Amino acid sequence: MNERIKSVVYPLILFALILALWSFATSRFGIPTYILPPLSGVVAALRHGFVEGAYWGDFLYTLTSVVSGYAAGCTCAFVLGCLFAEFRPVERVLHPFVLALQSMPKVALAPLILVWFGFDLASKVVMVALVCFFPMFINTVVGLKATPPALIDLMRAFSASRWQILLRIKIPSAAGHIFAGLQISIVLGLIGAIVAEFVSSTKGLGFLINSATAQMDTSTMFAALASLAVLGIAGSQLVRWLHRRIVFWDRAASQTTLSE
Amino acid sequence: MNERIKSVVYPLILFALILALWSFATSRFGIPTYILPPLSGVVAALRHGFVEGAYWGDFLYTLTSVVSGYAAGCTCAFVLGCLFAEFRPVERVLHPFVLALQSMPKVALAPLILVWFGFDLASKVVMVALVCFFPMFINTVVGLKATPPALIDLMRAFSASRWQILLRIKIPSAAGHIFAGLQISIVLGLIGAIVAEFVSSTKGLGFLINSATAQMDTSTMFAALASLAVLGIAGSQLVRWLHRRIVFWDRAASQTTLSE
Amino acid sequence: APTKLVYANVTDMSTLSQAPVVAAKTLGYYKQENLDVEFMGFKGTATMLPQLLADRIQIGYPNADTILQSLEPGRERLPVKFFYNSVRSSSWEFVVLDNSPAKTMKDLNGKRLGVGALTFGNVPLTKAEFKKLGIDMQLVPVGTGSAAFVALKTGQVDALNLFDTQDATFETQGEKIRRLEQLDEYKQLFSNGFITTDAMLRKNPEAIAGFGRAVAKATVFCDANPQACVKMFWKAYPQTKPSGDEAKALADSVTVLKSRLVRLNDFPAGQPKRWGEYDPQVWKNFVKALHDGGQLKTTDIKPEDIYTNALVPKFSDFDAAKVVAQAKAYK
Amino acid sequence: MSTSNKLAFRAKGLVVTYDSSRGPVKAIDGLDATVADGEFVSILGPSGCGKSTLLKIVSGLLKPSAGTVELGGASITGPRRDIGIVFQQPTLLPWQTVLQNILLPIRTLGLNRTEGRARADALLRLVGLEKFANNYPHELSGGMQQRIGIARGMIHDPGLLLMDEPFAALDAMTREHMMAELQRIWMAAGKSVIFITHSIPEAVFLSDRVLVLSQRPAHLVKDMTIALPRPRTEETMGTREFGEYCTALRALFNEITR
Amino acid sequence: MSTSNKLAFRAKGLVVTYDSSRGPVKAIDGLDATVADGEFVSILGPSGCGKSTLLKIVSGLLKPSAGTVELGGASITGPRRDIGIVFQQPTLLPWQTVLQNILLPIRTLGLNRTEGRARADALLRLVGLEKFANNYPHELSGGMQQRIGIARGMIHDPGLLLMDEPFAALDAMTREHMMAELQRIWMAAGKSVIFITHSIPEAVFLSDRVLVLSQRPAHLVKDMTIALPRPRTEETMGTREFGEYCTALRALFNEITR
Ligand SMILES: Nc1ncnc2c1ncn2[C@@H]1O[C@H](COP(=O)(O)OP(=O)(O)OP(=O)(O)O)[C@@H](O)[C@H]1O
Ligand SMILES: Nc1ncnc2c1ncn2[C@@H]1O[C@H](COP(=O)(O)OP(=O)(O)OP(=O)(O)O)[C@@H](O)[C@H]1O
Ligand SMILES: [Mg+2]
Ligand SMILES: [Mg+2]
Repeated sequence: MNERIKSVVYPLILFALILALWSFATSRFGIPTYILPPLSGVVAALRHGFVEGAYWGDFLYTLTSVVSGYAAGCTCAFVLGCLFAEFRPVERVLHPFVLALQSMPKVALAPLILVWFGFDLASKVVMVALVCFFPMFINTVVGLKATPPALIDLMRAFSASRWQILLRIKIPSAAGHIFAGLQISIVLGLIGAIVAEFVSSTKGLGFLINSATAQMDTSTMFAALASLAVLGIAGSQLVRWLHRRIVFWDRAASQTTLSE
Repeated sequence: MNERIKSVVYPLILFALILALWSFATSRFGIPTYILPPLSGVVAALRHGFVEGAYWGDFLYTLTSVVSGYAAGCTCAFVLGCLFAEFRPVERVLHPFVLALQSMPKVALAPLILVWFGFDLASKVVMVALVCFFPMFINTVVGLKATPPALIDLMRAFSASRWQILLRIKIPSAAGHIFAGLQISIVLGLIGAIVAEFVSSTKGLGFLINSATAQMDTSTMFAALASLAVLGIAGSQLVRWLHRRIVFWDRAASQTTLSE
Repeated sequence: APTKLVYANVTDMSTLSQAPVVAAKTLGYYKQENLDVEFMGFKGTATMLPQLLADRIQIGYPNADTILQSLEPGRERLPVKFFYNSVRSSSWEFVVLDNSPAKTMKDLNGKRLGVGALTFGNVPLTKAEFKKLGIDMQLVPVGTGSAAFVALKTGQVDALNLFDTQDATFETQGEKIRRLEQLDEYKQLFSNGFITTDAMLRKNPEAIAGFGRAVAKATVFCDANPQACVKMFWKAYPQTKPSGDEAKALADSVTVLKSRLVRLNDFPAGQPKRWGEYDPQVWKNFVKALHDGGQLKTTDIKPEDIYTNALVPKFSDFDAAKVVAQAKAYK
Repeated sequence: MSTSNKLAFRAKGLVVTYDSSRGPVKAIDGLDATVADGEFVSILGPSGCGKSTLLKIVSGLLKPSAGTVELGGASITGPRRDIGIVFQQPTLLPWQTVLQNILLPIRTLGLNRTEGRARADALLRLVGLEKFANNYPHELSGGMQQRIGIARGMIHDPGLLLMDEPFAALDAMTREHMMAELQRIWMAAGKSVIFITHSIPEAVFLSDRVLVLSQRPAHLVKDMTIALPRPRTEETMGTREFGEYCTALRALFNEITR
Repeated sequence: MSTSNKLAFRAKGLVVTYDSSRGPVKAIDGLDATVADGEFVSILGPSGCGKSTLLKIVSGLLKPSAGTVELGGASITGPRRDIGIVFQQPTLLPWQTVLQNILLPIRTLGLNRTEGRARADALLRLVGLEKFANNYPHELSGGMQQRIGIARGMIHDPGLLLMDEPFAALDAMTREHMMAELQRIWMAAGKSVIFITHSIPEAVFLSDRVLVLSQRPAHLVKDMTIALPRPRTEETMGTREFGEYCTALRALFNEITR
C-alpha cells in the first residue's frame, strides 16, 4: 500500500474502532444516556437535525455570525496592523494597551457586549470580531516587521516609495504570518460565537448546546458539537488551502499553517 | 527624552486621558451604571476586592485552576507531541483526529466536562488543560519536525543515539516553537478557566463576573475584568521572559514571542 | 399595523416552561390582540434588564429578587413593574433520591445541597428557609441538566434545590425522586412574572393587557391539551425536539410541561381564576425572606412600587370554556 | 533609459559609525577614495572591514557620519535612479518569477516596460538563464540566483554599477565565464563599475584600479593601478605580470591581516 | 582515542538515487574510486554534481542504491566512530558555546572528557579561536564558525577525515593559512583525508591525488596524481608545475561544463 492510501485507511480504521467501542460500551454496560449518549442516538439527532432540517437554521446563524465577525475582525486587524507596524509613534503609544488587551480573555466581555450592542446578530458579530482581532493583528505586525531588511534595502536602492515597499515587499513577505493569524482566528472566532450564544440567543449551535444541556439531551449536544467540529475543520482547511495556493513560494507553508 | 522614557511616558499619558474621559463621560452625561460604571465605582470595587481582600479568594482559585491545568495540559502536550513527531505510524493514524479536535471550539465542551468530571476544581483544571493542550501539542510537533536536517545528520555522523538526538538536538531547536505554544496556551487557559467558572462555580474570577452580572454590578465586573487582564499580562510576560532567557540564541525570539 | 412586542425569557426560550407563551403565537391569540410578538432568551435577569430599559425588548419574565433589591434605599430604582403573576407559587423544589433516608427538610441538616449556581435567584430564599427551620446545609453549585443529576446520583450531594421542570426532566430519565415538603410561606412565594417598563405601561397599556390575556388563554389551552401545546412548541423550536422515539418524547415532554402548568394554575381553591393577580401579602413575605436570606439589608421596602394589579381584570376577560373546547378539538 | 555619464565618485574623510545595540561600531574611519568616469575599480579588504558599508554609502542607502561623498560633483542625499546595484546576497523576491525579478527596477522607477522586456531577454541570455524566465527563485540553485541579481542590477542601464561580491556563490567555471562577460559589457558600454571581491585574481583580472582597505575600521591602504592590456583573457592569467600583481596584493593583504 | 589506521576507501559501480518529491533524482551513476591509507585525496566537480552525496555515502549517513562501498575492506553499514566529518555548512548547535560544540563528538561517543578537553584547547589554538572558547556561535562571523566545524571534525582524532568545502566561507588570507595548517597536521598524523573543494588551486596545493567528477549524475572523469614535493608553500604556488596542474584541471573542467 502506498503512503497516501495508508494515511487515509489507517485513520478510518481507528475511527471505525472508536465508533464500535462507543457503541459497544453504551449498549453493553448500560451507560446512562445523560452521561454518554448511544451512537445511534447521536446519529438520529444528526438525521433529525440535518436530514429533516431542524438544525439548519442554527447552523446558518452561527455560520453567519462567524463569517461576518471574522471578516470584519480580520480586516480591521490587518489595516490597523499595517498602521501600527509602519508608524513608530503609533506603536510607541499603543503597545502596552495591545499587550494588555491581548492577554485579557475576551469571552469574559460577553455580558458587557450584550449590554452595549444589543442581543441581535450584532452582538455576536462584535464578539467574534473582537476575538478574531488580536491573533490577526499581532501576526500582521510581527510579519511586517520580520520583512528581511535586505529586501527593503533593495527596494529603496531602486527608488521605491514607502507605499510600494509596503505593498510589494512587506505584505507579501508577511503573508506566512498573516495566514497563521487567519488560521488561529477562525477557531477562536467559533469560540466567540458559541460563548455569545451561550449568553443570549434564540438560535445558533451555542443555543442548541445550551438547550440540550437543560433538557439532558446529550444526543443533541453531541450532534451540535459534531456540527461545530465540521465548521471548524472546514474553516481551517479552507484557510490552509488558500495559504498553500497564495504563499506558494514559502516552503515552510505546510508547516506554519499547522501551528495554531 | 530618550526612546525608553518616551515608551513609558506616552502610553501613560494616553492611559490618563482615557481615565479622565471615562470619568467625565459617566459623571457628565449620566450614563447609567449598568451600561458603564463610573471610574470611582471601579476603583472602589478594586479597593474592596484587593485592599480589603474580598477578591483574593477568587483570584487564587482561578490562578490555581489555570496554573494546574496549564501545567498538566502543556506537559501532556509536550510528551505526546514528542511521541507524535518521533513515530511516523503514530502520526499517520492520529493526524486527522488531531486536526479535527484542534479545529473544534473546546469551550463548547464545558457542559460535558461538568458531567464527566464533576463540579469541583477538577472540571476547571480539565477544561484549562484541554484548552492548553492543542496549541502546545501542535507547536511541539511542528518545532521538532522543523529541526534542521543538517543538525540531525551531524549527530548521526557522530554516532548519536535516537534518544540523544531528540534530547540534545530536536528539543532545543524546537524551543522557539515550544515557547510560542506556551505563550498562546496561557491566554487560552485563562479563557478556559473563565468559561468553566461561568458554567458552574462557587469561586473564581469567572464566578465573580457572573455574580456581578446577576446583580447588575458593573463596577465589580470591570474590577474582575481588570484582575483577569493582570493575570493574563503577568502570565504572558513571565513566559516571554523565560523564552528570552532560555532560548537566548534565537535572535528572532523577541519577535516570535509576540505572536499569539 | 399590529404593535410589535419583544418578549424575553431569563433563560433560553427553549425550555418547555415557555410553551404557553409560544402556543399563544401559534394559536393566533396575539394577532387577535393586534400584537406581533417575538421571543428572545437571555442568560439571567441581569442580562435581560438593560435590554428592557433600553427598550430593545418590551416584556421580560424575571424572578422578583433582583427587582426588589433595586428598591433598597440608596440604590437606583429601576423604572419597571411586574404586571402579571405567572408562576404563582414557588417553582423551586427540594428533591432527594427515592431511597434517601431524608423524609423532611429537617433531615437534611448538615448535609450537602446542590444548587444550579450560587447566583441563582433561589439561593437567598433557600438560606432564609434554612434559618427559619433552624438547619444548615452546605451549598454546592452543580449546574443544571446531566451534571446536576449525576451529582445527586453519585451522592456528591444529598439533595437538589432546582426548579420544577428540571426535576420533571430527571423523572423522565426513569429515576425515582422525591420532593420534600417546604414551609407554606416559602411554597407560596411566586417565581417568574411578566415585567415591563413604567413608560410602556403609561404609553400602551392596551398592548400589555392584550399580551397578558393572550397568555392567559394559551395557559388554559395548554392545560386542556398539553400534547397539542408541546407539539406547537416543537414546531416553533424543532431543534429542541428530542430525537428518537416520538411517543416517549411526547410523553416525557408532557410530564415536564405539566409540572409547570400546576404552578401556573395555583389559584386559591373555589374562587374564579383571576389571571395575573399578585397577593400583596406574598410580596411582603418575599421581602422578609430576602432579608432573612441576607439579600436585603432592610425590610423597609414598598413592593407596591414594582408591581401593579391594574390590568388584572382585562387578563381574565375571555371565555375560558370556549378555549377549553377549542383545545379539546385541536389535533 | 539613458542616463548621465558624469558619475565620478569622490569620498573625503568618510566616517561611518553604526549605532548597534552594543554601542557604536565604527565601520569606516577617514576613507579617501575616487572613482573616475568610466573606470572599473575593485575594492579588496578583509572580511568585515566595511566594504559593503562603503557600497551602501555610494548607493545612498546609508548616510555618512562624517566626511563628504559626492557623485558627479553633487553630494549624495539618497538613492539615485541612475545607479545599479548587485547585492552580496541574491536578494530576490520569492513570490515573483525570474523575469519579474529582473524587471523590478523598471517597475519601481516607472520606466518603459516594452524596452525593459527586450533588455531583460538580452540579459537573461547573457547570464545563461533564458530557459528559466518563468521559474521561481526557489527552484534555482544559489549560483543561478546570484546571476539573476546581476541581471537585475543592469536592467535599467545605469551609469554606475555597484557590485558586492557578485561571483562568490558561483563555481569556478561559471565564475570565469561571468568575469569575461562583465569585462565585455563594461568595455562596450563604458560605464563606471565599483566591484567588491575577496578574490585577488578576480580583482586583478577585471580592474583598472584596485583599492585595498584595512581591517575595520576601514581606511585606504593602497591604490594600485593595474596596467594590463584589454581585453584580458584566460591567457592573461598565465602571464608573469598578472602573477606579480597577485603576489604584491597577497603580500599586502598578509600585512594587513597580521 | 586512537583508531585503526586501516581505513582505505573503495567504491565500485556506486549509484545513488534520491527519492525526491518530483520523482527519483540520480546523483551518482557508476562511480569507481579508491583512497589509499594515509592518502590526501581531493574531489573536484561542478556545483550540484554529487560531491556532498559521495561524502554522505562514505560517512554512512546515506546508503548506496547500487554498487559497493568499503572502508578498510568492510562494507559500510552506518556511521562509524573513527571517521571525522566537516560539513559544507558550519552546522553548529546555537545553544552551545564554541568549546561545547567542539566537544560534541567526545560526548556522543562517550570518550574521555579530560583528554578531549586538552585536545580541544590545542585545536582552538590551531584555528586561531582560543579567545572565543566561551562565546556562542551567533557571536562569530561565518568564517570563524566554519573553523569551529573544522576543529570539531578532528577532535576525536579520526583515522579518516572527510571535509566538504571547509574553506569556502573564509577570506583569501585565512584560507591560505588554513590550507598550510591542514597540510602540516596531515603530514604529522598520517591519516587519510577526503577533501571536497571547488577551488582548483586549493585541490592542487593539498592533494596527493585529485578526482574530477562529471556533471550530475557523477562518475569519475579523471584521476590525477599531483607529484609536487611536500611540504608545499606559498612559493609552490608560484612554480610552473603548479600552474600546469591548474591549467590542465581548468581545461578539463571547461570540457565537463560545456
Ligand atoms: N547594521 C549594523 N549594525 C552594527 N554593525 C554593523 C551593521 N552592519 C555592519 N556592521 C559592522 O560593520 C562592519 C563592516 O561590515 P560590512 O558588511 O561593511 O563588512 P564587509 O567588508 O562587507 O564584510 P564581508 O566581506 O564579510 O561582506 C562589520 O564589522 C559589521 O559587524
Ligand atoms: N535530499 C535530496 N533529495 C533530492 N535530491 C537531492 C537531495 N540532495 C541532493 N539532491 C540532488 O542531488 C544532486 C547532488 O547534490 P550534492 O549536494 O551532492 O551536490 P554537490 O556536488 O555537493 O554540490 P555543491 O558543490 O553545490 O555543494 C543535486 O542535483 C541535488 O539537487
Ligand atoms: Mg560585505
Ligand atoms: Mg556539496
